[in-house]
Amino acid sequence: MSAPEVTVIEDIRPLIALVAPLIGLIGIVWAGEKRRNLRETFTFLAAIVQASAVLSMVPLLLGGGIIEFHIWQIFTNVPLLLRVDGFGLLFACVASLLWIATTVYAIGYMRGLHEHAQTRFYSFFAISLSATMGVAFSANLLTIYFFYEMLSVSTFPLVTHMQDKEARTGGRTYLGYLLFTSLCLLLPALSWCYVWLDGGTVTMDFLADTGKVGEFSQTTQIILLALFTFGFAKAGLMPLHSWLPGAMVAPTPVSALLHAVAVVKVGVFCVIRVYSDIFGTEVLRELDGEDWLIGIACATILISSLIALSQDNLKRRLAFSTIGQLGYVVLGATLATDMGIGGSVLHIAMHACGKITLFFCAGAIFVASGKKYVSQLRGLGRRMPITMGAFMIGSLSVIGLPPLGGFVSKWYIALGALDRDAIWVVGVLLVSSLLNVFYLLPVAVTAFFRTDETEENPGIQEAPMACVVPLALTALGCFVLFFLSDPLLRLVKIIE
Amino acid sequence: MFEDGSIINELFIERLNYLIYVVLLLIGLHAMIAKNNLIKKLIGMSIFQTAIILFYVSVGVKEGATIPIYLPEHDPHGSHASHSDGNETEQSNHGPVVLDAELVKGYSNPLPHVLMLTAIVVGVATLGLALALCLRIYQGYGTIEEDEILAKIEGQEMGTKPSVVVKSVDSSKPATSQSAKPASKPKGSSSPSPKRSKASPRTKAKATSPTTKAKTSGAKPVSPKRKAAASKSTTTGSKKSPAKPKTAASKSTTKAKPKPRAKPKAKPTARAKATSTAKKATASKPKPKTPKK
Amino acid sequence: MKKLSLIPVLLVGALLIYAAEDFPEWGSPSAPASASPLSSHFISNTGVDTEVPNMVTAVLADYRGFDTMFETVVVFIAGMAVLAILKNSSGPNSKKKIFHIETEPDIIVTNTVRLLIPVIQIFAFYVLAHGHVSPGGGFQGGVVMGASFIMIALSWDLDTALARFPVERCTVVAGLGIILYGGIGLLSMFLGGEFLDYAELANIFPVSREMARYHAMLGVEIGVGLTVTAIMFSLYANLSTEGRLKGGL
Amino acid sequence: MMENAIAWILIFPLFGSVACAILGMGNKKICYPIAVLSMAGSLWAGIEALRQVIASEEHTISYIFGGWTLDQYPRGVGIEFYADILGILITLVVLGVGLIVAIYSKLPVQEETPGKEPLFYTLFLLQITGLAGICLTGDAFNLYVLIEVAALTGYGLIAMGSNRAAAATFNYVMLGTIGASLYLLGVGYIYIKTGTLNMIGIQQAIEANGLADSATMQVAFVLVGIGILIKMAFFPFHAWLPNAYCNAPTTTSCLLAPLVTKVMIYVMIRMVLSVFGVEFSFESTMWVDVMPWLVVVAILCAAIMALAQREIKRMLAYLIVAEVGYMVGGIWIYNYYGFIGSIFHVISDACMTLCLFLGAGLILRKAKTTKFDGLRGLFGKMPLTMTGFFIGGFSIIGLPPTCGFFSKWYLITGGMVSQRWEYMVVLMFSTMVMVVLFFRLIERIHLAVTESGENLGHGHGDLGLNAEQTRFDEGPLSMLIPLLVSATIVIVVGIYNQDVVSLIEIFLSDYNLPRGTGH
Repeated sequence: MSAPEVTVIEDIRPLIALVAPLIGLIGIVWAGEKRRNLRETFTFLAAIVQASAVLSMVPLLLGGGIIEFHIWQIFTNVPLLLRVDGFGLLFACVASLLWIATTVYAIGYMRGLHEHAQTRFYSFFAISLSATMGVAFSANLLTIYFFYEMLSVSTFPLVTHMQDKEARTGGRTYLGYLLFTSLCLLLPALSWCYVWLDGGTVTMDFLADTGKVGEFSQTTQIILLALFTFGFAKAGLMPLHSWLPGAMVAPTPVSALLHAVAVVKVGVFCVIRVYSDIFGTEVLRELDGEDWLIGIACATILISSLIALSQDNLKRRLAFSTIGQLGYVVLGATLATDMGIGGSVLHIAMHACGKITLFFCAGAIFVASGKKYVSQLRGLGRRMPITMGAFMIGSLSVIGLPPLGGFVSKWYIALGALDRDAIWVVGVLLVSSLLNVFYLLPVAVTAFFRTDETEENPGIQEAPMACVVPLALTALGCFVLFFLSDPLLRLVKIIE
Repeated sequence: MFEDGSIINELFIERLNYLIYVVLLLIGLHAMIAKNNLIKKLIGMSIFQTAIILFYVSVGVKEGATIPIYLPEHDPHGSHASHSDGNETEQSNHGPVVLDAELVKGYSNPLPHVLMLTAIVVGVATLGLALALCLRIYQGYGTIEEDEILAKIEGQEMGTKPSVVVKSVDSSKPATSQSAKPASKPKGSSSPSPKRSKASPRTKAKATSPTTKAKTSGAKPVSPKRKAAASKSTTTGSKKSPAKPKTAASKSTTKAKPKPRAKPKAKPTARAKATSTAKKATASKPKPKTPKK
Repeated sequence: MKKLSLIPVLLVGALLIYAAEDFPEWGSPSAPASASPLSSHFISNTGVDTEVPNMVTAVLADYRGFDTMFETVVVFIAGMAVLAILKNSSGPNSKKKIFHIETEPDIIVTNTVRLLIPVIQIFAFYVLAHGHVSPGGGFQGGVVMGASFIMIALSWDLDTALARFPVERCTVVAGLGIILYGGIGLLSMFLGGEFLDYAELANIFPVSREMARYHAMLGVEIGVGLTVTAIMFSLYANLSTEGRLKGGL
Repeated sequence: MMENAIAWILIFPLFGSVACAILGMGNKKICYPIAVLSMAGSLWAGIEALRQVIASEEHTISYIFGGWTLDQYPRGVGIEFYADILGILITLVVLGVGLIVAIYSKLPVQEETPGKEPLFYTLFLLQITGLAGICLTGDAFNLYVLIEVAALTGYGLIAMGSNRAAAATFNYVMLGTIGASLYLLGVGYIYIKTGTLNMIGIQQAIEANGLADSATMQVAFVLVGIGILIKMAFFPFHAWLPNAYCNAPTTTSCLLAPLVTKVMIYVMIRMVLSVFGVEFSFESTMWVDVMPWLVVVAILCAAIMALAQREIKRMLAYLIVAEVGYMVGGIWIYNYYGFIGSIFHVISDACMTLCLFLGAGLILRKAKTTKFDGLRGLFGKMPLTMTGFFIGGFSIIGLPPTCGFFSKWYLITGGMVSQRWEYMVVLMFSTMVMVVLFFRLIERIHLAVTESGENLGHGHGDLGLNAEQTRFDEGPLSMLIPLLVSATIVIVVGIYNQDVVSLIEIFLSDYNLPRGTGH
């Protein structure tokens, strides 16, 4: 999807989007716990600035341009380069817009629960958003690697925010998986490309060097492909997925933004980058050993859905559903057809919007009633209608029913599968959608249609406004995205 | 068997020095590695360095050459030149000259001697420093046998934090040292803590008196011998030497008693062991009989 | 342990013997060490370069004067390090370990030493100053000089010796020795040469460049002698009393 | 005066030390300013020298003491200082670390060695003199003398600690003397064959006389190598290092830990490249096949031993041993990138080790212990200190953009180029070990959970982690600022690694090392 003949514009706006959270961070730390309103204002301002900077770049991109900003030279011939293309911009828009919503939500959530160390929370939140922007705007593999690591480390304090025993175990699995994969799989792969492509002169640039990997022998390409695919463990592909449920010990805003939008989506984002911009669809399609990746993706989808069925803890169920949805994205990318990749790109946005709604709802339920388990939700629908309604919408979107965003992306992925004449993949899609129905709908259903005979939850009403408004908005977003899908596709240049 | 070219001939007849220096070097090296007594290690170190010096000096050997000091006829100032033949004198009249190759053969190579002068000095410096370390170790542990030192360090390891901490603590402010010590105590048994307090001199300053007493009397027995060797008047020396332990003991608590009894019959290492065990005893129970067994 | 330690030792031995075969002919003038342009230059040109008859002294103090400066520094370091290790290390109870010797020092010993000391010290000066034309020089002279003070300590007691040469003064003297050495080098550097380029001193002293080297070497040797004297004695004083510098011998 | 910049590098600390020894007896307060000033002057001279070296056309300055210039006298008559870019870079590292530690040392020295300030600063400055001289000298025997200068001062500085330190120092003296003496013996073997002591002269002689396959030179290579390996605490010979660095006074460990081993790595590079020459070292000996495996063993053992430690300084000491393995490996995988990696790692490792030990010193001063369990909740008390400490930790792990990442990157690349998979695997392994080590620390400091797992903070860490309850209790500025400066250096060196690496590339361009790229 990276067209060579584009007008390159030098512009600092990507850097602004990158640095805005860091500047906000200074304000946050300076305001501190004493002046919490001021502190949250800073967070909010940072989010606004970032989002506006990102959005202001959309017209340029639709005008067929590409924005670049050169930060500094890492190695000989490898600059730390920011480049905004449609794909990255789409991801950046989703992340930054949802950050605003999350900020509002977090204020309600954290204050509602009287969480401790909120300053630390907001600070590292800002850092990780900056890192996310960096990944979205990276122009070559090394740049992306930098921000990828930055994200891993900066989210650790958020995951272990509760500072208790399960937080420790969660944090250990989190860092263990992410750093192990990135340091022991990704780094060798990078240095392999750096050394063996053109004698160390390759920049690993996403525009210039697409398909250079084709010089390697088939086996080498397979090995590289595997190293990259599993190296970006944030994508949560099946053998390396269990950090994500572990990370659910984090407060809900973290789970919502980071583990439904930023972190996991960064993972699949990187995977798609590698597939489409390092290997390139042609090379990937000729790669005969590449079908097993499709297999792994499908397996991930099905198995995670099955696991999700058995989860009673709401957040864990959502986590496993996230793994499954990420499977869709990777699947679309592995299909290595424009349709498939376009579908997975869309799915990043669609699923982000849907899943964050679900997480918001889960958090709102927790704030309002302190309930964590699906089995406890009987009759909550009447008491918190907005929340549960939003939950319903989000579930439908994730399941993929029109007129909700999730439908479009799945549709394109299916088209991509058909381009590859892989009918069975379509079958897998159908089955998994069915499974989605089974593990998502019951939640809303129990909430609405099951009256709790034992009147065990008196006086529960809606969560605070700051919680409800964002989730209503995101639920709305699921509708809007369905109708925005065409401009989005045009943005990522799948269809002209 | 001593025909030319055979290795025996090579090594024993022509290059004896090269063999001897290797042997010396191995002796020294083995002493440094294997000996248990620190002083013996140092002796090994000296042998080791001497071997290397011997090697360098052997390199400087040159057949038919004299020491690298100009003979009178080559003396730059020509002071002795007048006594030699005219050719030399006229050379010496207009100052020193560059010696030609033949004359160069007559002097041996000065460089190795210079290098070895440096090496000797370095060796002396190292030796002096190492001896100071031995004294310090003896003050700290009451022995210079490596295994005993290690044993004592093990004893301190359990239940105490590194002695650097102790030092920094009570050199900064004694108040915190009081607070810091109990924090470390409960981990280990009660016995290591007084020994630990012996470990760092600055703790000793604040530590409980029995340990210090025990330590001084532990080092005490050296005194009479040294003084006997020092001043010929052994009568007064030996008369005073038993007196001093008594004063120390009288000032000390009952725990310091065993030492004077353990002193007279023990050889150095045995004495060190006796004192160490005695200290354990004093720490655990004030029963004076233990050092005997 | 002993058995194990034999293994590396014997390995090293085998290595060295193996090499000893390959050494050049014993003492042959054509061996690289003796025939190299370096040694032949030292032998042939020392007179021309420095006018010092004793090549060892010339190489020591001038050709490789930089080495010798750090050699002196090593001696200085030894003194300082021993002080640092032993200074008030024995704690407050150290006074219990001082032995007061009631009896007078033996009269024969002391009187003999009284006679000997001046001779020894004069001889030390001779060794130092005559190092240019005969074996000798700063280190040797300094050691002899230091020995004279140690002799005082042995025959009377340490306090007597320290009364004549306190350890603080030892440090000062040793430092002055190094300052003298380095100062000569610094001076010759300020006069336009490299560090320790004594020849430049001819610009301010009425001598030829060679004689400038000649005399500068003497100054350098004096510096070495000062340092060695002081450090030798302070080493003895510290080691013999475990750093208490009181009592004992 | 400027043409003598190289000499000034040594003159400043040398005279400064003597001044400390003499003037310090009158007034102990004066030593600290003297030390800082002479370090600053020396650093200034070093920067000046670097400028000259870069300006000179063949990027080297040959400075011969005593005026025995090459135009009139044969090479090696006088002692030569041979400052090429590598040497001057490492010298700058030494001087920079020395300056930072000198500033840092004010309070620790007063508290830990009361009454000994003059002696401490005397030895301190002489240590710097020796190390800087090692980096600059071009004479094999002068190198020995300077190594001994550095070693003896090191003994003295370490032994100023507890009795434990004295015992540890004794082992250090033993091993150090063996190492130095073996080096001296090796130099003697070289001299007996080449008849010169000047490094360049030696290499010329080796090439001219075809000494590559002479048994004496081979043995000399082994002896010199073993001597250096002992001095740099390469794994089988590392026994002296942990105890010495753990029991030494804070300032001492801050000074020695970053410098001594790294400078010895430099000596090995110098020997391999400049003295014996690439052909001799790598073509005509079998060590190029053996050493990488020794390195693998070394890194493995050191990393595992580091895992076993429960005390910061000791853990760091074993990390140093592992890092030494990295750098030696970078040399012996024998290619261009490996050399860039190990040279750059010498620089970056000095920076990050300094950062870590400065942090450890501050922790020790506050928490009164460096045991892991004593550190709970320190982040809330001293956030700046901990930030600096962790920046050093991330650099050891090798997370971008700290300098540790880049050096590790070049090392991995080197292993990739010469296809030393075992080296790469072991690098990965030790990287993971370091991840474990440092995030275990971060947990201790960040979480409210004890090792046994019972929950102190009840999920709402009342361990000074809340800003409501936080009383910031940072260390004194004279110690905090050096730490932060060094942390900044760690990042800045990482960000501007390209400039450093380009300098290193200029240096390496004189030697034909295999680049081994392509397919």
